[in-house]
Amino acid sequence: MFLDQFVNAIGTGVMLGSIYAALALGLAVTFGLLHIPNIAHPAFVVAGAYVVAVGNSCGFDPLLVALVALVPFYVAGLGFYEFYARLFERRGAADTMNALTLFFGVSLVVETALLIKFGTNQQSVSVAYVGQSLTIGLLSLPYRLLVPALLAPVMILLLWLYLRFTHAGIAIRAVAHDERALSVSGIDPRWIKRHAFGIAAATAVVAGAALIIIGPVDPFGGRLMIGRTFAVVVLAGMGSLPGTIAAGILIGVSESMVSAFASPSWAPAVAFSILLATLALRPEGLFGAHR
Amino acid sequence: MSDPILLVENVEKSFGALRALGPISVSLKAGERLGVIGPNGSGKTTLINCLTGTLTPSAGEVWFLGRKVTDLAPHRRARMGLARSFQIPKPFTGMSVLENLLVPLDHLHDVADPRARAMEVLASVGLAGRAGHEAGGLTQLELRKLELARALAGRPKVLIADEAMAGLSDREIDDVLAILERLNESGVAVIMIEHIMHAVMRFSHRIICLETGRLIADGLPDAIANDPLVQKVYFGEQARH
Amino acid sequence: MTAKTSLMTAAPPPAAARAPEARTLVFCACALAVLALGAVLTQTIANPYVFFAAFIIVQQVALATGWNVLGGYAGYINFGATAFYGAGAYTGAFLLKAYGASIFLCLPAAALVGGGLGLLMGYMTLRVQGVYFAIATIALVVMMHTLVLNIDYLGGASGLALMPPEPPAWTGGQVQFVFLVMLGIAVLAVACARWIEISWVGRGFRALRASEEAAECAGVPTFRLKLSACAISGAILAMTGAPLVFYASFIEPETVFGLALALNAIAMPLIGGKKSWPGPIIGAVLLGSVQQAATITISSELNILLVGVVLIGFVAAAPDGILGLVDTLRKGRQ
Amino acid sequence: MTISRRRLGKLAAATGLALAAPAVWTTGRAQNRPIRIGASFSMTGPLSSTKAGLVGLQLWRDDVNAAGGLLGRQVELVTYDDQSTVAQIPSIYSKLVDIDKVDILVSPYGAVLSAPVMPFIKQRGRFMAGMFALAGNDGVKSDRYFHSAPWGPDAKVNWARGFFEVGKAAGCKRIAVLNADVEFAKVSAAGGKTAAKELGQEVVFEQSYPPNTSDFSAILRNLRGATPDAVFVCSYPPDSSALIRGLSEVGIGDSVKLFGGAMVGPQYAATLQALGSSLNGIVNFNLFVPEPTMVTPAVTSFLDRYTAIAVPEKLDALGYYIPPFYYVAGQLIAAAVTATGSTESAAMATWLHANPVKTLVGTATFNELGDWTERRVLMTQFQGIKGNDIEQFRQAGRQVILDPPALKSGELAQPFLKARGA
Repeated sequence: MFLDQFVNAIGTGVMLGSIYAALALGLAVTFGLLHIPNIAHPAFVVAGAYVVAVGNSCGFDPLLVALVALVPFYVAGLGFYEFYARLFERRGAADTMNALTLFFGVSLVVETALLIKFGTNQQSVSVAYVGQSLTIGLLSLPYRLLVPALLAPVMILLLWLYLRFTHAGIAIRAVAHDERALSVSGIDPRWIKRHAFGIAAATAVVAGAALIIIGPVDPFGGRLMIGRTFAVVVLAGMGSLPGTIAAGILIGVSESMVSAFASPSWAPAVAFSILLATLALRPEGLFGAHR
Repeated sequence: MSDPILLVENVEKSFGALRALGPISVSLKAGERLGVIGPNGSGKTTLINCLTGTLTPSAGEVWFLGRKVTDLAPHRRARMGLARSFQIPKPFTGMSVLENLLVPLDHLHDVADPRARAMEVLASVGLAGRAGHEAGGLTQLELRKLELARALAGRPKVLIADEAMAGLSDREIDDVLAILERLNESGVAVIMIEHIMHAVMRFSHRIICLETGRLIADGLPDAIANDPLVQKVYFGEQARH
Repeated sequence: MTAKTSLMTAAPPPAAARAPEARTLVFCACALAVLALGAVLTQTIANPYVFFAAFIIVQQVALATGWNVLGGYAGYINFGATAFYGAGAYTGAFLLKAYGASIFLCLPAAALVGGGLGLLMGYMTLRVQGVYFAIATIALVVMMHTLVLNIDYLGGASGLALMPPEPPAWTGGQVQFVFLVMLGIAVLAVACARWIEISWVGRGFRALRASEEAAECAGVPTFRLKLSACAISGAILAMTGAPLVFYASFIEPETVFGLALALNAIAMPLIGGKKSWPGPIIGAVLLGSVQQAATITISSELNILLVGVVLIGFVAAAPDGILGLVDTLRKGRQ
Repeated sequence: MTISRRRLGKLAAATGLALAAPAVWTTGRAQNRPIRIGASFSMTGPLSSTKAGLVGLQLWRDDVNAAGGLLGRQVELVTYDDQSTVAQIPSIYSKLVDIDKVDILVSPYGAVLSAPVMPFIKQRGRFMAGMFALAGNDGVKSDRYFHSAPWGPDAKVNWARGFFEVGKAAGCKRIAVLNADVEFAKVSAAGGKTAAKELGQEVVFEQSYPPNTSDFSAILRNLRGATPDAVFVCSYPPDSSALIRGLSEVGIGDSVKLFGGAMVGPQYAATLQALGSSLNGIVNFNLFVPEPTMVTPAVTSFLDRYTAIAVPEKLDALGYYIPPFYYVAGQLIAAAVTATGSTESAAMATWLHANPVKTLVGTATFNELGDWTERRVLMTQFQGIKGNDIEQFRQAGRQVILDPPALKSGELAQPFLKARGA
């Protein structure tokens, strides 16, 4: 009994954690690399989930829809960054407070727009594998969690390879390190940042697919995720992509352990306690460099 | 002469695996004019930050007025009489020039009439006419002067002037140098970090030169100017630019 | 409301400034006049709705002002105003349930709890960049919410219905009494904000907002100053929450930790102007009445959308709010 | 300012006269002025899905007005958005009473939002129709408060008693209780435990969990270890879905014969549609289902008209749960006003305490606390659901009524695993 519970708590925790990492990935780029505190990212994820739901209601597989929607989300991200940059970066150093307020307003607009378009009903997708589990000995892994959980490592690996081995990717990391270095080498940092922001926005639709495969989504579902996604990014260490998945899993496993062996009532506080503890004790995160 | 008022003993500062400063030992006597030179990245700013308390040294000790201040917060050192100006002026925008000077005076209890004192300092640097002006709207020279005035408002014992003349014309440099000289004559020790060689040579009693975080020379201006090591790392590089 | 004094309170040029003491006298007189007016109204207006509605608006003024001490003066955005408000509200509810305590006991207790919570938050997060503080405040709301859900004595998710003690007879009724108390809190909050603004404390805040490093090197104890901003703001927000249970005879976590309050706490100072004390008041009164009008004339979803758009609009076009706009216009004309 | 403009607008709409002083109108000839019904709705915020109720109330108003109004006067609704928050409620109800001078009040949705109004109506002696507030009057005990929902007397303990009655008949002895940390679920769970004990059943497992929990595998595994015969679930829409999904994934064990009871969610079209066939076998409460024992031409016509409005407005497409009971609230008011010939609170209350009222969903009689004297909460079992088509839920035989006996329309399919078609 105990062993069964323990093994499955770990299994569920790892899957949930991997999904948290997928949700936080866009933020790891915008906040971790570009230092833009985009608290609207979870709202983008919910918007992505809605797009996937609409595509699914026309009979397409959620992942396929997400793949196709990558492009419009990337473009929307470009546009949004342009708006942001015109507002703030031209004025010199972006005032964090104003930027946060802007993103707060944007998430409100996105949520309400969804509400007006789709009503308060929850949206969901229907896929064949929901409701079934993969059983390995004691361990039983619901496909509902397993499929989205497999997305995160794939996304993170792809992005990591991109950042490491392509010119644009290396430029993004250079911007993260020092913006001036880049303008010296003749690349427009603004173009690179816009591009990175577009990528971050594009991850939102894949994360949205993950979110809606797990369960129904409503317009305000993103709000619950803000703290958790930031917890993942901060715990990982700013901009560390492999750290993102480790941090996600750490949080996921902690939550599911608390659920299984303490009380589920306290589970929501787990991510936030980890976040606060990280900020107080090790603000550079687990895998981040001392800054 | 007298005991040093500011003393740096075997101070080191590392960022991760990178050692940016030291170990280094420097001392400053009351009323002295000390020039600090060295190429970019030689550790000058790190040294200043360790003096003011913005950075805590990884090892070593800092003494000020006979007190160990290694772990003391910057504002406490400032109140003890350690003032600095910034390389890139950092005016308190959103308030008047006068108010900029009131900020340090707010935290000193031995100033009877802060406004009078502030006006007096402003007059001494030639900014009296700008007292009511928004600090953000000043010219480059005025910003430099404000920077100095703010540092001087609380009658410091030591002033650290971090490239107070960068980007100024020759006439403006003379202007700033005059202020610093008058100040020094009133008994304030001055540490001048400067790239403008003729200014620092003219002003300083003594000059130290840093290179990759280490002290490579310490002596009279003439001696420093002719020091082959200094010429190699510093003037050589300057010449190439 | 009390916005009789000039809008140009921040950084007056010394030549143009009237003696600060005289201005303070005028302010105190106005504050007392507002309180007296409130007391007179409770005696002369029979319709209780006026006080039900006025309570909400005055509460918003206190909320906006409390938020602005940290958000406007110190420049630290707090998404978790409701965590402090809720802490205060539940402190009030706890004392009322446990000891039948009077509201006058609940207020200082709530202030203490809110101030302590602010100190704790500040101590944990203010050493790192401001954005972490903002994120941590989101976390704080969830933690407070979870905490309340798990405390059975406070009713958990079911909420807590409590009958407040009889109000003093001269006030004319519970709602009139609670309104007066809230008016007192708002006046106190505004007075506190104004004192901060015109004193060395406000100067220190403005200095550290312009450059934390320079402020520190000019002798400003920046960390301690930020901590006290957290504590003062937390105390005001918590005090604003304390009368809720006396007003509604009921309290439940979804309301006190809900989005609406947190949203308004940010929007009001932003709209009015964050830099000086009349800003939050203007924002609170304006947003309060616009929202009231909007709920009647347009659909409620559009109403929220409107707040979002207004937020974006102000951040984009007038980051210093209406007062900032007025100042710019004035300067332009000069 | 906004108030007078609002009145003006209403007047213009009602009479076609754009220029008339509001004061003249409020104090004008009482006989011709409309009867005003005041209510607050959660148009925004977490409870906004309940706003479908407004359509129910509007349909009632239209029907009454089409039939010549009440006492020869037209009926007019005055509603505000409470944003799902308690903080707005006192001011809204004071506004309805003191400014809008409404004649009759309808409560906000649910016990939480109603709680702040209760002392108010008691103090002012106002009549109020209660909307879905489980045991909403048990604290204040107003004699002028009437539930439109048929929770029955002593609702905290008994409203879901049907679940345990069905369980007793099926031989369930060991009960597990699962609840979300929200008001309705918490109260229901506490009541369920009491009801189970009264029926000689043993509570062998209980667990609460935070709202919006998306993964129930740990909870279900712990639950399975307790080998219950029946699982009484008090959940809210998001977690109802997650839980039912978890049921398929983790399994529940062979011991369980009965699962469900107080799950909010599988009453709404969106949730039903999303869950589809995975609902099969679950026994859960409802207040109306289109079974032959309940359907009348009146209710069919109501639902048809509701659907025509709701679907384009993106409200709940079925409308079985909330909208009919807003219509019922209107019917209670209409009956009392017509019978007493007045809109006077005391008279209306006295009459309603003494007389049964025929409503859309059956005949209502009230006890001294305004509860329906007879519990008429349905326990239904989902049977034969295929795929995710919403239209099948409009058919009889999909949600079979097991309890109360008077409305019973089918038999419990068991054991649970077989009923699920697994």
